[in-house]
Amino acid sequence: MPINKVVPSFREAVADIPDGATIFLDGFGGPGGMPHFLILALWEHGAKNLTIISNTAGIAMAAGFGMPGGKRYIDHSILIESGQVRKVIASFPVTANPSVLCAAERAWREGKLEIETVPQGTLVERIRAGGAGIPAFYTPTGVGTLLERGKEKRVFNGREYLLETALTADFAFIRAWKADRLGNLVYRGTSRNFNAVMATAARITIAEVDEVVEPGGIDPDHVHTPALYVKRIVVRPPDDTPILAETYEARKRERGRV
Amino acid sequence: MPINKVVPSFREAVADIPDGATIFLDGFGGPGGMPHFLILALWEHGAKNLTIISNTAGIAMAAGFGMPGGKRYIDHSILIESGQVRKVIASFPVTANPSVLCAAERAWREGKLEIETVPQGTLVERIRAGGAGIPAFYTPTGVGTLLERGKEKRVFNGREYLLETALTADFAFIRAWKADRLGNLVYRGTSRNFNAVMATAARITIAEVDEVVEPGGIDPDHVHTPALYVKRIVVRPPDDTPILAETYEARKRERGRV
Amino acid sequence: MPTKQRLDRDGIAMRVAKELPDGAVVNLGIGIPTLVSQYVPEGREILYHSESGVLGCGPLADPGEEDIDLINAGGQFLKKVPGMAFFHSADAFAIMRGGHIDITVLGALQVSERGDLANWLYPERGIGNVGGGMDLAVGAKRVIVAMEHTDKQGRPKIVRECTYPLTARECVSLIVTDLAVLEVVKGKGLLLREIAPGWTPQEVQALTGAPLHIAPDLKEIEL
Amino acid sequence: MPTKQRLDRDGIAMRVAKELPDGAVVNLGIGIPTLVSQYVPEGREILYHSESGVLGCGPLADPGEEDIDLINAGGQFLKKVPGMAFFHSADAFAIMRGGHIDITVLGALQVSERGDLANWLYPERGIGNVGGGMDLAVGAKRVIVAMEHTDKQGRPKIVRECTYPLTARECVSLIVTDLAVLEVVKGKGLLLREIAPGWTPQEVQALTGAPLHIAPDLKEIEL
Repeated sequence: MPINKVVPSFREAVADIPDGATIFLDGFGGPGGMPHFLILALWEHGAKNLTIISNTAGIAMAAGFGMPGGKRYIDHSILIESGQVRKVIASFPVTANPSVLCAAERAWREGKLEIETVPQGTLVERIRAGGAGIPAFYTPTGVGTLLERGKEKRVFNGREYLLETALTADFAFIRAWKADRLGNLVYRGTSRNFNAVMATAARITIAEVDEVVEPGGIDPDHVHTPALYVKRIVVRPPDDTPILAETYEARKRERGRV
Repeated sequence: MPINKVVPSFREAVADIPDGATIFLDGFGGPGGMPHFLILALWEHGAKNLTIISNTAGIAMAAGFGMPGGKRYIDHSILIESGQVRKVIASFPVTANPSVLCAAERAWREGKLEIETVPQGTLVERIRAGGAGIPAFYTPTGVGTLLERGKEKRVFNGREYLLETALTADFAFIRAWKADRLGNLVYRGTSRNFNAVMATAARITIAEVDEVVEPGGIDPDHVHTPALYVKRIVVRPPDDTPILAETYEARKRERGRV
Repeated sequence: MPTKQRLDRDGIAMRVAKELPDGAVVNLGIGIPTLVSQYVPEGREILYHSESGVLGCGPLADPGEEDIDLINAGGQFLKKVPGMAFFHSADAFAIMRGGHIDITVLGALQVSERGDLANWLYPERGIGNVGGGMDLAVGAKRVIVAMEHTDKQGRPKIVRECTYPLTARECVSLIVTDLAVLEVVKGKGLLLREIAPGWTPQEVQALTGAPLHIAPDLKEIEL
Repeated sequence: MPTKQRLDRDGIAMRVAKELPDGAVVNLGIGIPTLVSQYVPEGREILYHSESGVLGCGPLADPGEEDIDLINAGGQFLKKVPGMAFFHSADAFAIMRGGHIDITVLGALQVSERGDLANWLYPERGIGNVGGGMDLAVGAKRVIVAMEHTDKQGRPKIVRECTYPLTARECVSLIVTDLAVLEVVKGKGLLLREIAPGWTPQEVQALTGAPLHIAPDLKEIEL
């Protein structure tokens, strides 16, 4: 049977996510790499007690990071607001401006959310290690700082390093540009960032894409994520109304969900 | 001043390689990824006491690996034959057929060459670590085999792993398809293999390419090796006569070099 | 009773081909394993991975069409087919070590009753090509060995303890030979599941260096 | 004697720009560092790296031309320029941690006389964005700090020991402020090399929390 990983709806793509799942989620910050429709589907699905591993804890919605004039998109803040998230592992958990609180900082202040702060390079390397079968590695990053607490320190060639362990997840929510039905992915520009790494380290990687092309429609020299890493593909609708922050606010009121 | 890394000749590209240097050299096996002209230039340059780190110890010339009918190209065997190499670190040090001896196996049997055999995945991961500032990592590969000798063993989540350390080199000889003057590189097909990794872990990376294009001539989404890794670029001549095995044999006789 | 026969190399490959489910990610080693792909039934789509840095390998290139930038791990030339993806070697091995290969089919010098695999070094040569075999053996979700049941001198290649240097310990789950299909059962040993036409379990046991448990539903190998 | 003046943010950036040699690989942090690129003299070609996964960043995009798939680490939109390269975050940070950035320019809350850098956490907030600063601080060949000499309350930001949580130890080699250019000399402390117009070393010392050595060739800052 021809391989065809395209799933007809975002709802179906996330239907089997259980309470307590760990989820990789890109979003370097701005909307380019953010799997908005998957996030919205997970909000509607309602799975609870989630652990989210992401570069940020959802700051774009609060701070407008990387968003061109006017439009505001949802991000993982909506999962935190709805109380679905137990813990976030992130590099940028809060906004740059202490007076602008994102949902994560609010929940953290109220004791409702655990946040683990990890240097960005260490975070992404731990994810790469998770995908590459490397259980642990040493890094110079963080030595002599608060973040070395509880970590093994070791000297190689006269320099100190910390031992860091691999991160994996049950699901990865990926935002890509094009896919073929086999699962090969290409990203656009700086939206590749965490997406291409997270795709390698989850049990089930779900890609939200702009377009599905025929096999051969992506030059094999240009593939960023080889097909084997991707289990499900869902195509974004051309209309982005559902993921606009205003739509979310309206729906939230409608459903009485906070 | 506009950055321009193109060097006019292979001779100049290798002129500063000192005796005792460590050199990364691709060649997954066949001629596609092999920097033939750089190898030939190093043979003519004559630097001695070299350490070569490569997937093979030079088996294509002896065994014809990955070569289409008729043509035979040189490989790093010529540096071993000429006695320039002290040590090879490789994954495939010998040919598949014990009765076909490559230069490395001959030299090793005569006690003239040290060979360190490393599993292929560990070899390339050690090189990646060298380029990525990771001094050491743990891997399951090699546990319970001869190759675990002398290596630290450690258990993570109930499974045993070996500690492996990073590899770096003084020079990397890279074979790419296209470059721009800034040093951005693209490879073709399976010839990317070790090249794209070795390019990241040497003090001086020298790329042997088919073509130099203007900046912008390579789509930024398609770059395989970003410019910062490349120090020198040399263009292969359209005529491959100099790198044919027969030409080398003739030159060798001419110069009385073995 | 049918005539006693040993499967030939293609026969072994045919039997292994039945183990590859639709949609699987598969890496085929050099030798008999390479033959497997041509016996996968039409219409079953498999994603073949090669250490040379490619996923989605198709058939071998036709003579005259060889491209030096499109080879498999054995140095054979591949046809360019739609849906391929190329990557560098660190990524190629991250795929293997990271557990993303569903099945690998490897040749062997010896396999032990616990599934230890030896396939890289002839001690008498003193040096060998470790290649990517160790990474495959520890990384693939399922390791199938495809080999002759006995070596050129007629000695068993399936043994209690490997005497050749190991590639990895306790990694093999299925052994397909010219005489039998054997499952390695964790903590129990070897289970004889299928047998070549005309052979008895006793005859196969005599050519095997480790004790065999006979499956209650022992069958003749069908190709 | 010239009127006493402090450099403004652009002035600090202008002075830092002189530190970037032709052909250098440079990563500019958020804040004053971001301003540096516009003051690099015409004709000097620099390869700018950003943690967002791009090398060869050019100027910011014009209004109306913003592309959400082309941002820098601060979330600003970049113009597409010839010779760029995109890569994923593991590669972006391998570049940093691997020692491939020649110079990084970072802002700071405090810098110690040994070059310890604190720039990520206000303890009173209790939580902060560590981001890529630690990777840059340990990985770049040369770390330049660009900041105001004193904080909003007028307290020295250059100190004997940082009281803010550290980003990395002994990593800073040059500090450019609105008052001075200071070199961190290994094992010796801070060397005052340049001073803002109209200021005396004693006045700068009074606003600095660590003892200054005065360079024999102390100069006025030139932009």
